[in-house]
Amino acid sequence: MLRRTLLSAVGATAAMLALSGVAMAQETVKIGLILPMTGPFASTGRQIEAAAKLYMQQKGDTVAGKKIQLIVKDDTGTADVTKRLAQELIVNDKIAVMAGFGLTPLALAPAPLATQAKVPEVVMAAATSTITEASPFIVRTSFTLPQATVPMADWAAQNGLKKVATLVSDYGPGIDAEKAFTAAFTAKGGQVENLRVPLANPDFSPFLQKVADAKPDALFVFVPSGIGAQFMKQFVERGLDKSGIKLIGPGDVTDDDLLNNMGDVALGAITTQHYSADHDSAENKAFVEAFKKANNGMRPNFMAVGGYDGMHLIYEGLKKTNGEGGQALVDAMKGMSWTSPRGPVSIDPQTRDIVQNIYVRKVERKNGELYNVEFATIPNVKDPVKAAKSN
Amino acid sequence: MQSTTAETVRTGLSRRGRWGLGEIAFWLVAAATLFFLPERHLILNEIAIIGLFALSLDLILGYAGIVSLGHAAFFGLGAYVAGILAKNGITDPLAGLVVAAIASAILGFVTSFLVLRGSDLTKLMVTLGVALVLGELANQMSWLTGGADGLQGISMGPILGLFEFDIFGTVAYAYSLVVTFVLFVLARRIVVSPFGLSLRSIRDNPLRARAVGIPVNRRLVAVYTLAAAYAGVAGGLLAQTTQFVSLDVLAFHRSADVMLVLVIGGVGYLYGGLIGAVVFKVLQDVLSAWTPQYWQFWIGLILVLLVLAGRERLTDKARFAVKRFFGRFKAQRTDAMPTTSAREI
Amino acid sequence: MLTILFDGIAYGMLLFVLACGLAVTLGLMNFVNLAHGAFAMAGGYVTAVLMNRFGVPFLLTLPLAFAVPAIIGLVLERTLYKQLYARSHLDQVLFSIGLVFMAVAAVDYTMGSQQQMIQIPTWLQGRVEILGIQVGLYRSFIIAVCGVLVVALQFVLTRTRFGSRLRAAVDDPRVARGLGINVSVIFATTFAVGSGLAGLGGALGAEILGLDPTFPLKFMIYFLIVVTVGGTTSITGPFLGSLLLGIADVAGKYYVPSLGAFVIYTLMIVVLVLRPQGLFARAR
Amino acid sequence: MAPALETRGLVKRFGGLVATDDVTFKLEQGARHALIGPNGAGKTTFINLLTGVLTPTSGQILLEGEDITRLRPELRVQRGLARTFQINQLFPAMTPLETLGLAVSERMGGGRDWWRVIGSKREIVDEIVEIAQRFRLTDVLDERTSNLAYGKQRLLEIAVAFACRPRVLLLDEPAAGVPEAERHELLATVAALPRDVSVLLIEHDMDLVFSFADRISVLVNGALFTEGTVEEVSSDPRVRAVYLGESVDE
Repeated sequence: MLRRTLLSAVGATAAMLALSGVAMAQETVKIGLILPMTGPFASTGRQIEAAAKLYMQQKGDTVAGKKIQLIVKDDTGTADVTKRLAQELIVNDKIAVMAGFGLTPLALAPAPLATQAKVPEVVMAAATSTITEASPFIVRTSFTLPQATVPMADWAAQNGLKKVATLVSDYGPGIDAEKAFTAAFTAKGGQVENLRVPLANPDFSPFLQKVADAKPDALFVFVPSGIGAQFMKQFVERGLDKSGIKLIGPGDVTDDDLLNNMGDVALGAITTQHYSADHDSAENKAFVEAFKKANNGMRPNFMAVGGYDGMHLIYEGLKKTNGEGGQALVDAMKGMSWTSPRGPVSIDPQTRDIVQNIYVRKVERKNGELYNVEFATIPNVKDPVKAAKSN
Repeated sequence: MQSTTAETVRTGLSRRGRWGLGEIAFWLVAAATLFFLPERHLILNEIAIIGLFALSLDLILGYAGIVSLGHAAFFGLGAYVAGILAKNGITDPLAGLVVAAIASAILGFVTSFLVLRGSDLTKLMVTLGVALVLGELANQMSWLTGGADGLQGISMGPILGLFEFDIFGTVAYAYSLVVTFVLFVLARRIVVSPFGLSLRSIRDNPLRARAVGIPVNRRLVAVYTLAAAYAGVAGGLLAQTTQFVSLDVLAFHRSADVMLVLVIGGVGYLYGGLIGAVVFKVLQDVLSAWTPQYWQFWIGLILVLLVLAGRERLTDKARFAVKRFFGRFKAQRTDAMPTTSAREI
Repeated sequence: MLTILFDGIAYGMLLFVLACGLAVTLGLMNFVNLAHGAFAMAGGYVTAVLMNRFGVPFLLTLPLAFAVPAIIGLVLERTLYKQLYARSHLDQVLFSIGLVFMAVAAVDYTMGSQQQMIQIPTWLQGRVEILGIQVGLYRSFIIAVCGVLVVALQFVLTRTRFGSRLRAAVDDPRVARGLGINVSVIFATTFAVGSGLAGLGGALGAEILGLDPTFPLKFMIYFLIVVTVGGTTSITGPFLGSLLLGIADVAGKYYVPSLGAFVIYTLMIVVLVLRPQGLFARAR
Repeated sequence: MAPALETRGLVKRFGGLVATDDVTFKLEQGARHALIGPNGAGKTTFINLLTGVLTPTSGQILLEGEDITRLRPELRVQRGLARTFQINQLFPAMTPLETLGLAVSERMGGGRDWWRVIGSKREIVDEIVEIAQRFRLTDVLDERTSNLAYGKQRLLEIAVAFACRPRVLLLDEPAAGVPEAERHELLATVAALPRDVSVLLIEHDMDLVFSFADRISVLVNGALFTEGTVEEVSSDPRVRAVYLGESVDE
């Protein structure tokens, strides 16, 4: 037993040395990228990591004369691990910025650390509206669910849909989406019926049957992107598409990463979101092409673009501050605007949340592959929740 | 003759109660890390907490033979109780731990009656079910628990009104280590007591244990409740030192991980959980730094090899090594004093 | 109402196809194989790869979805599993969880972490109306396959020489050996068939449940629930158990959606507390 | 004085099968009483009823005049009814010392003691020493039970029951399976059990029965067939018929 103890002590020391060894070089700026790389949300982590690495590969690893080092950590999707990793990165590796954060609790857990240690936290994926309020050091480059949802409600109301059923996964973001949609849609005189599905739920049939019974004009759906495909299949299998129920929702269900494999069941789904791999711009074409090339043909999705823009924001911020982190970096990020693969975006100086175009898209077949094809644009959308608060 | 037998009996019965050199060394090393590994205090804090959690599983698995795949139920409840208390203004850490322990103990007591019957498999599934139901409850009661967003806004007061938690995790680690140590000493005391001996006898042979007059079910209820309280404290420590609670404190992988930790360290000698926690966490840290995506493969491989090599045999070997180590020490001592003992007789 | 019943039955049947291999290894060989889901995943991936990369029609992939996991199962049984028959349930649990971790990481490495999609043939898509209820074709297909499986398994186990030998081998391997039964061949065959059934279940279930590297972990709990609730002494036990759970789950979620997630777990706890051997097990 | 152990009209049915058929039986104080019967006569069921593993369908069990019919098994042990098992039921991972220590401390109510180390009580130590000597276990006290020779395990089996300081001791085939070389030691210890313990011996081995018992009851098909002194029973031709017919199998 003693031997085991000694062995493990030696192991710990070795690990420590390995980590602290690299911390010596002077002129490096370190970015801690904390992502779920294993577990059910691993694909989120992969997309963001791939995008971040692509960005560094394209723009080089030197900014303002300083070397940029990216440290990727796997938090397994567990919030207390995220927090510990963030703390270790801050304390031991002296990172200038932390970034990543695949899910809402994972983004919220290290928020107090960001405040305490004055380390900017760039949220590249998590989408609950309140996240940026948890610390003045949080900046977001993904989106907020209400931001993607409220335009959906507007579009639905304008296009003659009267009665909509909502079906969301029973957890934070799902409930957010449900609330945002319901509020916006009823405000425009629509009728809404709410359904919630447990997060771990392999079979949607009882819920879809309820929808079939209710006979709405459209079904608004939000489920985490991995489950979206099953949902679509079961939706079609039940014949709901043929009975004239439109499928609408924020873009998570028609995630670009999976869309092409979903097959014809996805055709015709109408979603609103900030990014489609099909977005028609030179920046996006270059991005998609480079991303696919670097990742064995994998198509970038909205997570990837969040990671790519997050890196851009960090790079540009560091350029402004000459490599300085902390409050100066956050201040530099505020109000910054640029043209992203998704279109024009900017960081709202008040809320530190992203302001971006939201596109209304329809799934169509294009050159043999399925894409979310954009057909309407709602420019410069702010997070409606925070916008409502400030008014 | 009479007195030598009596001596054998006395030493034989209290041997387990005595602290060995290796044990003292273990805790000295642990204490030394407080000063010598300052940049590792965060992971050490996690190790201490998982170690305590695994220790609590050892109490029921190693000493009473109850298998559980739902031990996270108690861990998670403790975490939420401590977190919710702190969020609502009761920020004293120790008070929080006590309440967390009591809450988990109550849950342990109530659910213990579910695991008295049935095969190992039944017990695995019932404990698992309890944890799943609790996890779902926590998700549904988001007004209290924060649901899937996690419980935010926990701010802890200083420990004993003196020590504020710092960003380096030093106070947190010291706090967790001290709590773990105190509870370890208590557990160690309990397992060498007549009560602890009766638990081991139940694990070995419940039929005979009954025939010796041991109220088997009552003892099992007692130890299950105790282990639940321990797990609750571990959960409370996690909530207080990370100042955040999310649904995954109740998740299945918590229960599975703690089982792995305990098994890696070895079941049934209390140190298994602690050693397992060190090995598991360091391995996970090193492996996941090396290959963030695929580190689970290696953990899996280690587990498979461990079982194939004969998990219990390895633990026995470790125990034997410890024994031999002490044996040598004791033998030296007795060798040194043969004249005195001869004269006494 | 009838539609809900139909959906419940289909869901239960799907659970059964996935879990019946486990019912065989656990119930008959008394081996807790948590890696069961990994074999199911293997079957699912066989089908997905064959269909998406090589354009093999869905139905033709099914025999391979059975065969490949069966062969993997056979190899693993001969090399690893057989050493663990005499060990405690805890050892078996740990060993097979280790295998699951390895399988998850290995599939992730080779196939990527994203969902795999398959396209079922058009004649299985859509719905028809039978006796006034809307019936999904694919679900009916699953029910049919499952029905055939139950009958076949029940027949093999109770009516054939192999079945009686298997039961003898399980009851007392020593005596069985004394009677000239080659116990290790019987166990290996049974294990391979169990794994193959899992693979078939994975292939059939991929359409409804989805398929990604975390499949074995995500659905492990469901398999175990089905088998423990149904009881492990027969094939009919898990069959009835999965029907019960499928119907209860679907009906529960339809009628009381707010409690939907609790139904299946609560049902399991209640059943196991009242009948630790499972609902449909004969007392041993 | 009330009999040490008494049953009145004891019946146990399993479905249609009557395993114990209206048994009224007395074990006198200090008796050396043997219960014999062919295989399947219901001896094991009878013992399980006495110790509380099974509950009787009807009838009463009295320990020193006190009704214990519905008492939980461990409480019967605490009132002084201990047993040994036909197949060893020991604690393989514990030492004989710990096993005896456990039994003695449980009897003294120490099992609820969470705090003290078991070896700290003088009276426990003294009693273990006494039992170890009585059952010739002193030289193996510190071995792992699973490593003991079979004869020693058998002795420990009786010693554990004895450590419960029973008023009534039920010995279920104590010599079963013990090799010839170790047999003598075992029989001698059994013969030397103190007279204030009443013993009910369940046995097939007639030599042991004749050398040990002063009364014999014969159980056939769950019912008491006959009862009497050793001479009466051994000369009873009906017993010989019933018994010899079966004993070939033994």
